[in-house]
Amino acid sequence: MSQPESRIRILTSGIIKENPTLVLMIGLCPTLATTMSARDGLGMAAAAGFVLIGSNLVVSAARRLVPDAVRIPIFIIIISTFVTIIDYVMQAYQPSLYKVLGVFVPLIVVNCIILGRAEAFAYRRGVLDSLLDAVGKTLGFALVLFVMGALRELIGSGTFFGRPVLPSTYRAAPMLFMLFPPGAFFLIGILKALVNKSGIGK
Amino acid sequence: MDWPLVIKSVIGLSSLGLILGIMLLVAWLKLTVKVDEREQAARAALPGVNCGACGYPGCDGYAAAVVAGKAPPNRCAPGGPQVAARLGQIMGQEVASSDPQVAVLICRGGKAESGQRFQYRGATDCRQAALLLGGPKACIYGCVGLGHCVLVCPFKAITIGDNGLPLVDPKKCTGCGKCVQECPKSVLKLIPRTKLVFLACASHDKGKAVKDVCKVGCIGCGLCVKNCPTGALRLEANLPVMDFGKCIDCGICVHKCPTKSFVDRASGRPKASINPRCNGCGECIKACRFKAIEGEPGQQHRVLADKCVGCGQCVPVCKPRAIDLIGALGHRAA
Amino acid sequence: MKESRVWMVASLVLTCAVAAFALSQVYAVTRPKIDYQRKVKAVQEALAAVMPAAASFHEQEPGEMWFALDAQGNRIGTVLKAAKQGYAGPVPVTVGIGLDGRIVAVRVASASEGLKETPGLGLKATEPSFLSGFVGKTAPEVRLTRDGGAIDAITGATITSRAVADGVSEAMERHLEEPAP
Amino acid sequence: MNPAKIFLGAFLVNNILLMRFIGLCPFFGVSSSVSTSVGMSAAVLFVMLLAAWVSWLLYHLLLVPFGLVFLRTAVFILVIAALVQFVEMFLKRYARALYSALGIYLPLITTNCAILGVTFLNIDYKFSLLQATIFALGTAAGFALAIVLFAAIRERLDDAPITPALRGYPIAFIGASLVSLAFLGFSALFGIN
Repeated sequence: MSQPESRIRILTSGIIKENPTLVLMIGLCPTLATTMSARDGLGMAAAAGFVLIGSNLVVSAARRLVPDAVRIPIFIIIISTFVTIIDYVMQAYQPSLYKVLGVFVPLIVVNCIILGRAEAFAYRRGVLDSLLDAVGKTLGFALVLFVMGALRELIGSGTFFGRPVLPSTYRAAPMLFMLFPPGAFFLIGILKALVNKSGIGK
Repeated sequence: MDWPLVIKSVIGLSSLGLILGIMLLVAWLKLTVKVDEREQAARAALPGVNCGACGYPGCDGYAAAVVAGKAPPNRCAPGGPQVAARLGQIMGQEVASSDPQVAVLICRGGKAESGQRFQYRGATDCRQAALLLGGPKACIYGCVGLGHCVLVCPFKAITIGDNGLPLVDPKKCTGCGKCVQECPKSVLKLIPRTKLVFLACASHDKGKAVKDVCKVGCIGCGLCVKNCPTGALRLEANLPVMDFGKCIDCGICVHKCPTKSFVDRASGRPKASINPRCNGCGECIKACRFKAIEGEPGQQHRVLADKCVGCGQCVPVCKPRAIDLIGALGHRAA
Repeated sequence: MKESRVWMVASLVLTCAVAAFALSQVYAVTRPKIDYQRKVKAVQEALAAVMPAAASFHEQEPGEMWFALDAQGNRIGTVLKAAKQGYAGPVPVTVGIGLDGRIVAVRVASASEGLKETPGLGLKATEPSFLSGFVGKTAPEVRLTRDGGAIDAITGATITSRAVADGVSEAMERHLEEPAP
Repeated sequence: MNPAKIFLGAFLVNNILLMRFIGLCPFFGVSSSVSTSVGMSAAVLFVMLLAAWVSWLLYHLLLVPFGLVFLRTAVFILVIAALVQFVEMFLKRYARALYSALGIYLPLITTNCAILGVTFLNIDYKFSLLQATIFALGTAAGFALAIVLFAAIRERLDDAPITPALRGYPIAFIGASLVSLAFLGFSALFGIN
């Protein structure tokens, strides 16, 4: 193992250096699909974050008990439990957000970040480290989702968190391209190019 | 507490878990096929997410590729740097036993030294260019310089210098060998990291044929072979081949080579100096190939700093051990 | 112990049990709220079906009458519910009436919502071909043609058609009793 | 919803990769060469059909009658993982040739969002078993079309002179954006949304 990173570095690395979406390039499905607006993006990040933090904690806490041969199914069960919890809690208390995120909330269970971090990090590290890693990755994930959501909402409908920002002349005929799938692909391509240019994650 | 619901739910999922557990147990017992333990170690290091982001079919595929040396250790996306480090360690252990490697360019014919046979306008990729009559470069053995190695290097360790030749940054290069594999001209080679001196020319032509196409090409004169104190060099198809085991990096060949085809990666070479213990026996004068020592027999000898290349051949022959090498060795981009 | 075969299967079953227990609790807690929301959504959809232009509905009489409001909140019509005895059971009707007193649209509860009329006959009352006959009509015209009104009944299902027409006219009468805003 | 509309809807209009964004992880990983993409698509088709049937039966015959609908996520992903493991073992022993062609992609599929996505959509759209099968076929075909089409583009991108910052993923994303733009046109074509 590389020299044990200090605790703060585990947390901060998740945000920029090892940003799950733009640097490690995983967890793309929700990033593109649920970022029609900043609110939805953050909602998705919160849901995924809850599952990631929860599963990282449980996996790390139980890592000595889990036999190696069946560790993947056990991780899957733990993760799907947290996913179902957020799924039903959101259906009950945040129906409007749930309607927007739709099938992507249960799809968090196959989100590569969560299973990946559980296996690569939580299963091998202590509880506190895993928590920090999860929080770091969630913040990183939330950052990208917020940026994507805000940009797409701003360009696609001229509003920010629902409140109009751009002049109404623009809002009358905004660039709807951004709200459609091609816009999402295009935007994340640009963001990745910026990340490459800036040399993060070298 | 809605007991019937709880019981139904617990029984339902647990029975599924049981069936799955038994199935996995059967699979685990029946399928323990012996796999090269390095691949098992690599596979254990991988997160097992099988997300395919590395471009290989799942973690097993990627582990096999890494162990077979076909894949660099840092392509696992979910695992991030931790897994890359661990894979590097696993692979590194293999390589470390044979000394960590670094890639170097065995060609010094840049734009200044070697011309072009024709104007090449096409995809800026060495492989494409190499297909066209061996590439636009005057010397068909030499590096085309269109940066395919830059593209494939997973660690971004190679950049094209202003002389049109790739520069390998030893700090970033992990010796994964991707560039060596991909270079159509095979003018990139892996040498042990600690090796300082190597021949930077791949041309099998002789004398005039080389001179016509490149100012710094090796003409196969064999001077280096004659001057090598440890006999580490031998001529094969007009090119001196170096036996890394014997070579002591003294650097004599670098200075003896008439066409400067050797590269000395040391940024600085020490200088010999003779202290008063010298009894003037003159052995060092005979040993020195560069006539950098002068002095009367029986008198204390002196080293001519400008001539001395710091090869250190005089040190062992001096019985009173009166000669020291002063100054440090250093590395610079090959 | 960690690698023993028994524990391999046992750990899986144990995790499933714990997960199942946790999920059943979460489900028990959140189910009432979800059912409530589903009901509210169903009602909203029914109302919207007869008053597409409305942005929201203000419940005047619970389960009986709603005021249809546009985005700015001012009233654009009313929606009423009524049910008359049909051939095989009650025929629940939802009527959307504009401010001008004319019918905007009529909707009859579908079979899945408990309508018991005979399929192929009475059930045809739920189809737009029959219901569109009500659109634009005022209170006096809401009678079957044979009863002196302007609604042509479904051949072979006069009882159901009359039930629908009566339901609509009852709703319109109640609408007239209400003081106009 | 008649069968043709379901198939075209899944195949072109709401292409699972380019319009619904489901299953993107392997999409960018495996699509570097056409041959791997074809292998992957065959494996996806094979498993997606099986998963659709198994999940539909499980849901309607076990979960709904017993009122355990909330176990949907856990059961589906476990069943798919077990299914893939079982299929891999079965192929390894009885159909060596088939295994070498698509077997290696099987582990890749357990965590593929597309498979799980189809099982959930079959339930959310309240499809019958036949409709679910058609939807799975359409989606698998859409997956294959998108990934093979994209692999061809990416192979050409490898040798094109691209500015360093855009090389690799960014140009792949922008390429995907253009392909997805083309797919956007289909929705008007068939009038399905």
